[in-house]
Amino acid sequence: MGVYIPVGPQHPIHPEAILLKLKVEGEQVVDADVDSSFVHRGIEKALEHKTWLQGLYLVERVCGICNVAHSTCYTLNVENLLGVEAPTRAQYLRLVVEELARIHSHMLWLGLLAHLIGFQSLFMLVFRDREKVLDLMEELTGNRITTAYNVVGGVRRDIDPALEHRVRSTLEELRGRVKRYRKLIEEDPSVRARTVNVGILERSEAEELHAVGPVARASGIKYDVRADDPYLVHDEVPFNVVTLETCDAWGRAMVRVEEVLESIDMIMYSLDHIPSGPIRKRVPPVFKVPPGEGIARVEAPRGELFHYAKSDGSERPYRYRMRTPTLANLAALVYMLRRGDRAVYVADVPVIFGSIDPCICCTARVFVLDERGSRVLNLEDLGRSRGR
Amino acid sequence: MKLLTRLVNWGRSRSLWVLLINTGACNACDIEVIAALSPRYDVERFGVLLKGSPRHADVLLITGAVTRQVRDRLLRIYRQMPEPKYVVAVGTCAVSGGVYDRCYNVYKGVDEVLPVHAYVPGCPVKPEAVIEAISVLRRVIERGEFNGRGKGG
Amino acid sequence: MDEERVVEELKARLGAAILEVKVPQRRRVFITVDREHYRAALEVLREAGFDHLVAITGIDTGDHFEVIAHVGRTLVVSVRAVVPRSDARIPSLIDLYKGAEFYERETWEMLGIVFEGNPRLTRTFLPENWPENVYPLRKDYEGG
Amino acid sequence: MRMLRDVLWNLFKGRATVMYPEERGSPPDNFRGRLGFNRDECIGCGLCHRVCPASAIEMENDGRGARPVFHIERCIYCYLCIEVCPTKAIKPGKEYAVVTSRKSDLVVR
Repeated sequence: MGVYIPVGPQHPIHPEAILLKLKVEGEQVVDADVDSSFVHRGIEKALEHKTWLQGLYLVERVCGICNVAHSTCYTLNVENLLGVEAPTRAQYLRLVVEELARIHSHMLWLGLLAHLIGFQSLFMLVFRDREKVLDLMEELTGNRITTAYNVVGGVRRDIDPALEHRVRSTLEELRGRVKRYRKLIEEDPSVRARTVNVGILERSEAEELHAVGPVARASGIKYDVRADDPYLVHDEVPFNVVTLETCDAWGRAMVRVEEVLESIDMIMYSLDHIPSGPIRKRVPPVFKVPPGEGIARVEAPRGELFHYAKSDGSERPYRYRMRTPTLANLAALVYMLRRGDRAVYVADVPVIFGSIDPCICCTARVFVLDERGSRVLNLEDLGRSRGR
Repeated sequence: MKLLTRLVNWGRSRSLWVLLINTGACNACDIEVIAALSPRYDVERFGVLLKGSPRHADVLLITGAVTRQVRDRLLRIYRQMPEPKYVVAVGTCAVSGGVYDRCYNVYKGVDEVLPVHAYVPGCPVKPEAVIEAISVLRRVIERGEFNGRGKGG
Repeated sequence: MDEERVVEELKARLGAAILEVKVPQRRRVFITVDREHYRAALEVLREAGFDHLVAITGIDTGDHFEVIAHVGRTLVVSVRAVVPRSDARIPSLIDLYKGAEFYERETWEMLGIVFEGNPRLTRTFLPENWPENVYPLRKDYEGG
Repeated sequence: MRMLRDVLWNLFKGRATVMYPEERGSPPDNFRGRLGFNRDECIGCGLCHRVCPASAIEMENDGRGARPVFHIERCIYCYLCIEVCPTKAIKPGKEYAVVTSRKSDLVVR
């Protein structure tokens, strides 16, 4: 006989509306379930009402944090269907912004991890350093978060030498800070105590559940869309796919921190090798896309992002489908919480939950929760039953 | 008596505890509100504390167009807050639905569900705008508007 | 494995069941099969090492539905099956690809295509007060 | 010991906080803020109305012809309208901290 604890939809550990249903016996989790229908908006249907160009701005707002990945994927897909290719300089610039967004996302995540394990000073330090990346984003694209940088046919703004210099010096400074955080995660006893051997996902399990991104890479799967299915100029810019075999939350933290360093190197390399030339091919604001279908994949900060587009020759998409990385990883999350062979304690749930870097707003557009007909108490019910 | 009311309003305006709730936003406004709490902007200078429970909060910061599923939960959270309570719609989609205007599962803005005291448009809002919203709210409370029961109950 | 080898392998194993093959660009293969050979095609691919299910897409083309399973890591093979509107059923992939559960349930909820063999086809993703037998991604749904 | 080093380093680093309402830094040149509109330069082509992803632009007849009305409460700051405007009548702006208690304040004509 277990007790159900609802975590969410409004809960201090995570600002996003998600309901984690945990069945516990004592301190131990015996069953878990996720309900993320609270942020379902119906974007896939709405895209069918927008023109291809308007759709880009809606796709960007599927998720604020991975907006660059979404817009890159969308523009690649539409350019493929149109038979247009962005100029090489634009592709390099897209890569720079994509990697900046990855640095931002991973640092945000590191701050949230520190917050989840109660390490407030690390949270504050990481968030202070994250602002530098946001400043660069603002100068480069015009907005701190929702960039609107990619357009069909190229990018909006060019980078000038002064800005390039600022990008370099800021990233150089950031590299030192991130190395410091890496050391801290490696050595600090309080971080290790909360993350080592928490949220185990073995390699075979990760493969079976189709885990993607840092979750898969921390379980030893060398899978990165940037290396396996190169888009933009990823086949020209060298980088290492970071993998670890620890299969736990600590490993996921390390993979992300290492990826920040890799991203910094990639941006530096891109700035060194960026060719001059145009940044944009002009595409009229309302255009028709020839009939056909296509898929595009990019490596978002959270893992593989997949878009499918079908056009019937009109100026609006016939069908647009998105599969976000968190949806692929939620199966792994539920498995990690439910696993019977290892004790999972309630106190570890936030860390396990956080370790997949959940992005519910991405997912809820498509996610289906599974509910097994048992009555679930909500916060108010719990308060009431205590009162009686 | 009047002096006492003014004193109470003065105190209230200097310790606004906020509750952040995402009602279907894209996360961008959420992280900007969190950024407002981070060292660079530090809204705690104004006595603002981010709270985890509606029962401790005076101000409800709502990000995101309200989805159908979250509407009833939002009303429940609102009812749990003690009087006087204030609602701030953060971000364009909380103000009016914004770019989600053709989505079948959203209401067009928070004010279809709750009375709103301050609108902060922006996509996403900058942390400065969050601070601006707090200071606007402070001025309003100090002047004694929206006293007692929240606007529209 | 490159595009041609995959297509050859599939043709050798399935023969005339493959209705259409398209290779629109590098590392992308689209094949169309009838509903009866949908599972068989994916079994062949699974054996050939395509162990990563990327996504399942459902489309309403107006007179029939299409279900597309995208598999593969480097090379993505998209297997399309045509499902008639009057009899919207298709076998589930859940025993081949464990992660198929969520994608199939989404397709069921959005388009009303029943995946036979998926044990948990329950309404969970749309709001609780969503009306029965209304599927938002069907073309006859006029919402939004 | 290492902690002490961090404490000292942070002590002499200066504050990270921007004292916002008193200290207002100006946003970079590229920044996308609340847009402005010059009615005299507008030729009423309606292109901005057609491209706006958030349907934030309505066309209204003011006697001289159809002219756009910008609803900032729906604007997502994508600047698509500025990009397509043939006469550059829509101006980029830098105002970013807009707060109001009435939605009707948010209309640019």
